Amino acid sequence: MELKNKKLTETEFLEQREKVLKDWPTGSDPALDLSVAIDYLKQVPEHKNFDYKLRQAKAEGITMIQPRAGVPVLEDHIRLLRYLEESGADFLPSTIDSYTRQNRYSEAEKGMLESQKIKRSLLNGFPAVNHGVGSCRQVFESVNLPVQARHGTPDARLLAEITHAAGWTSNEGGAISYNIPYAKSVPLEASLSHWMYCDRLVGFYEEHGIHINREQFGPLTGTLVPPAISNAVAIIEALLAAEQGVKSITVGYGMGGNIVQDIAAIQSLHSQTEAYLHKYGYKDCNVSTVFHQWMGGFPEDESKAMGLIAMSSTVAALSKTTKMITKTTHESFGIPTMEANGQGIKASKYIINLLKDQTFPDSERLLRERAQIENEVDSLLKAVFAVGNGDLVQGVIKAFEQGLIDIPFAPSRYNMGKIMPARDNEGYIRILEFGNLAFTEDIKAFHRDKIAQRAKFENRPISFQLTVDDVYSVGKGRMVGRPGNRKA
Amino acid sequence: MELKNKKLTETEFLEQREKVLKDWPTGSDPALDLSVAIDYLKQVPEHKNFDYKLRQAKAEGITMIQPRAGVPVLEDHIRLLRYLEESGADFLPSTIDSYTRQNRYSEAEKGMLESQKIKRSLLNGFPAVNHGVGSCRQVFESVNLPVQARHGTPDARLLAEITHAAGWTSNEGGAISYNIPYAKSVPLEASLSHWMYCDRLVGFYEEHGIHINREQFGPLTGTLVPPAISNAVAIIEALLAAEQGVKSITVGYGMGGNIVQDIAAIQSLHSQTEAYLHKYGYKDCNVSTVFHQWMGGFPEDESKAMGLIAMSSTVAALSKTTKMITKTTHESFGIPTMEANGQGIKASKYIINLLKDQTFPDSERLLRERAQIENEVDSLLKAVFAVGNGDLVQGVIKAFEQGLIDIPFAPSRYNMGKIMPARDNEGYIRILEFGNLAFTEDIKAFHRDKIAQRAKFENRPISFQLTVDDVYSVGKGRMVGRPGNRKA
Amino acid sequence: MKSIVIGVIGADVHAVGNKIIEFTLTNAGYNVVNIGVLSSQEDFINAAIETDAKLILVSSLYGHGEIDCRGMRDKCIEAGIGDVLLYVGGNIVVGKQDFNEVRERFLAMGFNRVYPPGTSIDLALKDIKEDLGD
Amino acid sequence: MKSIVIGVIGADVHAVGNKIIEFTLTNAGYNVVNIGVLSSQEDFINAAIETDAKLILVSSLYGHGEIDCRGMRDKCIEAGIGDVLLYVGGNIVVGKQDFNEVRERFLAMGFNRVYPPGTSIDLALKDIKEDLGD
Ligand code: B12
Ligand code: B12
Repeated sequence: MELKNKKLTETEFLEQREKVLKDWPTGSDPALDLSVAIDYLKQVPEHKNFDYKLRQAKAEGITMIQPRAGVPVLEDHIRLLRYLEESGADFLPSTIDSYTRQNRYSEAEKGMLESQKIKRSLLNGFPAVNHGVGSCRQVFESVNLPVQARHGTPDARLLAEITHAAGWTSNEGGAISYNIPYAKSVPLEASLSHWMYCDRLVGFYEEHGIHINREQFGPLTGTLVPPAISNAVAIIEALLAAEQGVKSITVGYGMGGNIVQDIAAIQSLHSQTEAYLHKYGYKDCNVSTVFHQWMGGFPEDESKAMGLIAMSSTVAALSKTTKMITKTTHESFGIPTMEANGQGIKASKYIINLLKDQTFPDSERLLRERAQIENEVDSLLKAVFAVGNGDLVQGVIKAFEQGLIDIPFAPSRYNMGKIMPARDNEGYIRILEFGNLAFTEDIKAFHRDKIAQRAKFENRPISFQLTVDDVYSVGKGRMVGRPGNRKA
Repeated sequence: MELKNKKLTETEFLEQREKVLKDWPTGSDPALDLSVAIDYLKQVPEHKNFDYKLRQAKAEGITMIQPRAGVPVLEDHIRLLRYLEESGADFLPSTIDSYTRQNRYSEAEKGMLESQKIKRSLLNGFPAVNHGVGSCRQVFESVNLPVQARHGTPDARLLAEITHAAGWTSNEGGAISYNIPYAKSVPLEASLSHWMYCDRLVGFYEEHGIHINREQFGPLTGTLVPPAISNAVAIIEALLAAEQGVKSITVGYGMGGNIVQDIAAIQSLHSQTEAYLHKYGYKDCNVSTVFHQWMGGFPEDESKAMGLIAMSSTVAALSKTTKMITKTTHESFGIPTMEANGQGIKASKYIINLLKDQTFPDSERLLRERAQIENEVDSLLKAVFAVGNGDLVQGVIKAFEQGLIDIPFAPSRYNMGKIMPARDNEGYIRILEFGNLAFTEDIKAFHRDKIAQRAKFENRPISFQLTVDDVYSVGKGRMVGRPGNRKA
Repeated sequence: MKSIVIGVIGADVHAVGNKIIEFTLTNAGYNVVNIGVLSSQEDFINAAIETDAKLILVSSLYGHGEIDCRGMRDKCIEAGIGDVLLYVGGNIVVGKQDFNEVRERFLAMGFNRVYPPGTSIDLALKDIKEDLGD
Repeated sequence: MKSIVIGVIGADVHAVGNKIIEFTLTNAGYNVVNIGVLSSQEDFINAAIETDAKLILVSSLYGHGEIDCRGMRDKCIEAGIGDVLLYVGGNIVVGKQDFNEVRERFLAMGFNRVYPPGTSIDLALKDIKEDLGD
């Protein structure tokens, strides 16, 4: 039967669930009995509930802060999260290791045990499935903030089951955003089905009076993603989640680097997500946005990295995004130490608080860019619905097949990979090569024109070299990758 | 005879000069013979000339970077400047110690000798007068960038003589900006006369084909100075300098913290300075602006301090100021180490370069604030010229006497000290208590209204407590000093 | 009302903290005698004698505090107020130094209390109350 | 044209550097055989055998490089290409470690050249030219 964008019935959900829990021994924990889990989640106090705290932030118009962090050994992970809490985080993460993300639980087990033994992290995150509900609860009970799993897992069903049952009231991911940038050969149909399950699980809890947040991974490949593409993906994932009964939805965006474009992107992300949800009949969702500090290659020098973190925070603060994900001065080297992570939080939060009472003024340029992004998003979404004959799930599968949506630099073979982005002369991310991207001719002409202006300014032909230079540029200290800066 | 704003004749200048050079033994160095000095300055290559490099920056529309730095011992000072050059500074400073600033050369001598002996800096800067032309040339010849004296000296005549003769092609200061915030009992008439001399010296060199830059000290007390007041002072000092034949003029501004207000302030500072110079007949001056990173109390935490530095740089970059003065993460403790200073430069320059191709868009709010500042500046300058019967020097003396211009938190007894600034609800610096400030009733009503909005929002009476809270606020992580944040 | 002499010593012109200290101590019920910035040891001592103050609160922000404060206790003794309390605070030395050493240096000079950078006056109020009695 | 096998090892999906390496080495005149992300040791070795490549350029960005690269030299020997050159680069271990130690660990595993984080492929081109001859 063809997969459709339709809420799983409770029977379908529970049947699938039985199988999911058998994937790894920790799935048979009695704490995963849904009524036990519901009882546990009912006792989560408001200040440790993601949805509650996001609503509060939105009401007060302030921006919350969350780092990324996860280490394999339980005690170390708890110590890490406590430290980040003290450093000023508003929400806590648990970044999951890469084996778990690929459901390679036995390799994760090996890495976890060896890390415990040699007292050096051999995994790049916290293997929550291997740890099981008990340990995850221990994490949750050791801190005073809401906890969320952050990963990049095409099939996160067991991970979602275990972490939600342990009191973690948010899960990051989505059928597209946790597949296309994070996998090579997982069909979209599979990740759509698996994330339908994850969303349905949250919908199930919602039906039982428990509010769990679902956050979408906005930055995708983190590398020169034109805002319309990531916003379109975000809106699609919001619609998919809403269909399964999710009520608390966070849509994400990774900083592009041009301040006007970034602020326009966050603003339209918020308003278009709400508008589309409304249009398709989901009228009672609580939508919030998350802004990711610069997600591409970082500069090596720690002072410069801190500069970039603070600059990102300035933009986020002015955009009035609900939440911001922070980076660290170790970004270009490897997983940060606890201390480096804390410093990133402190600098970021300082700036967010400082700029609390300020917004970015409306201007012609801002409004024009917002209209541009919204027009592009509409163009993409129209194509998706059209090719799916009105069904969003089929639309997504076919749109990616045909390259109507195309994500730059993605490893997945289910992504066409023909699009090439590049910056224009003011650093806005535009498109150099469209492949089959579902843009109207007008939109394409706009992009071509902008790229041509830059090429002319730089006195060189329009080619992939622009893209390559732009990939390196921020690491080297420029936004636009000018030819002269190549050897910086 | 009453001091007037009139170019000193060459005879007047040279007569005064004889006395100035007798102030301290280093004044009798033969290198201070004007023809010797001219020969030396003629050999300064373009890339080490302040004026040349500023013109270049303006032509390319980029922002240059300069730190503050100075230590008493010559070798250490040279090592320091070289390090800052390597760290990416575009211009080099030599911050002068506080005894020299008060012309207390024998105390400076004591501090210098003792610092040499115990190998620990007992002075807060480089005592250039005590070192003399020879050592100052050594400083200049040891680096590859233009060098400037930065101080806070009401009577900087000998200092200017020695440093210019040593190839330092810029001098910071002004009759108001280096008196009112830096002295308690130096009459304005004295500092006006002494800075007339400093400007005339530069004018003299200019007549001999040597371009020396004069930079005005914009931030004044660095503490909640309303932009119109500092801009008015900057314009006055530009006019005074131009009268004495200075052609390369840099006007300054210290970041206030509201981004829109800061950008409006830099933009109007530039355009109004040019307009006033033009209006009063000085048509061939090269005007540039300098933006000072946050000049008030800094946060203690070094990550937060770095955040503030990068945020300041973001604003500076978007404002397209010609130059920016950097701070360091040690700001709240004491004179920074070489390394801390280098880190401040790196983070700052990184952001400036990153945002090179971006500007802050024109918006209604920006244009309104610009118009507001310009209107206020006009109101102040009109009063100054009026009370001086058309003479700027007499106008300045009387305007300060009567409090028509009044600088908050200034130590000088020649400043009325009745004005009290405070932030409005969005963090713009406004005025709570005007004293005799020469603002029209319309302008005053605007400020009162803005402050009232804030007080209402905070549900407390309008009082000096607002000002006090705002003095602490940035150090504590807020822009507006809300009552709740007092114990942060 | 008990009198306290405040001021900023030496060639130091940092006036902001000084104005805030005046405001805070006045609010706390003291008779504040503010001799302002650029004040010499003699200025402080004369003011204390004139107003019968038992506490002199010296601020030094600009880094020359060490030079400026030397011999102040001796001068107090000479002037006949050898038992006056001397506090010092602000940014009293050049640069970021180990504060334990700095404190020792100033205690050795005869200061009764020595405060590290960033100690706002509110924090010192407790000590003042204790030392002056209520 | 000399062949070079490139790819990203293990469960690692960092695709950006890989695409840039392909672009750069192709521009430099090599026949680049790109096996992409999420590649196993076997994938690398098979590609090298098929295309007679004398150099395998392993990228590892995500931190598990140490686990993923173990035993690769032995597998090469087993497969009959024991003398193939093995380079590794990217962010090959978890966190910011002393790179001299890290290099030793990878040299001991049989890698010929080991690059620290931030070594862009342009910098390695010289080594490649030297090792493969012109
Ligand atoms: C963009 C990015 C992502 C994107 C990747 C999108 C995609 N599919 O490509 C997303 C967001 C999806 C992502 C995910 C993850 N990432 Co990531 N990511 C980055 C980031 C910011 C930039 C990488 C990049 O594209 N750089 C630009 C390219 C051009 O440079 P490059 O990749 O370094 O490659 C160049 C050189 O390294 C060199 N090179 C590479 N290989 C070789 C080999 C040889 C022999 C030589 C000579 C040279 C060489 O040449 C290349 C071209 O010049 C880096 C940090 C950084 N560098 O700033 C982290 C980073 C690599 N990621 C990291 C991690 C941990 C992850 C995640 C596990 C967890 C997470 N944080 O979400 C997941 C991993 C998922 C998985 N299974 O692999 C860590 C790795 C930690 C470590 N080694 O200790 C890093 C270092 C960030 C950090 N400090 O924590 N990431
Ligand atoms: C604003 C400022 C200026 C303004 C001052 C305007 C004015 N006339 O007041 C200007 C720009 C003119 C200036 C000039 C200079 N400054 Co300045 N300045 C500052 C800055 C940024 C803030 C000071 C301030 O107003 N803070 C807010 C008030 C409320 O706090 P406060 O002054 O610290 O006072 C509070 C506490 O310290 C405490 N306190 C103070 N005294 C005492 C005493 C006791 C007993 C107790 C218990 C508590 C206490 O209570 C006060 C109220 O809460 C500081 C660095 C910082 N703190 O971030 C540097 C700083 C004080 N300046 C410094 C220097 C070196 C100078 C200059 C020599 C050179 C220069 N950089 O240009 C000149 C000095 C001129 C002179 N002759 O004094 C250095 C001192 C270095 C050192 N000690 O090693 C500092 C620390 C900056 C730095 N890191 O280099 N400065």
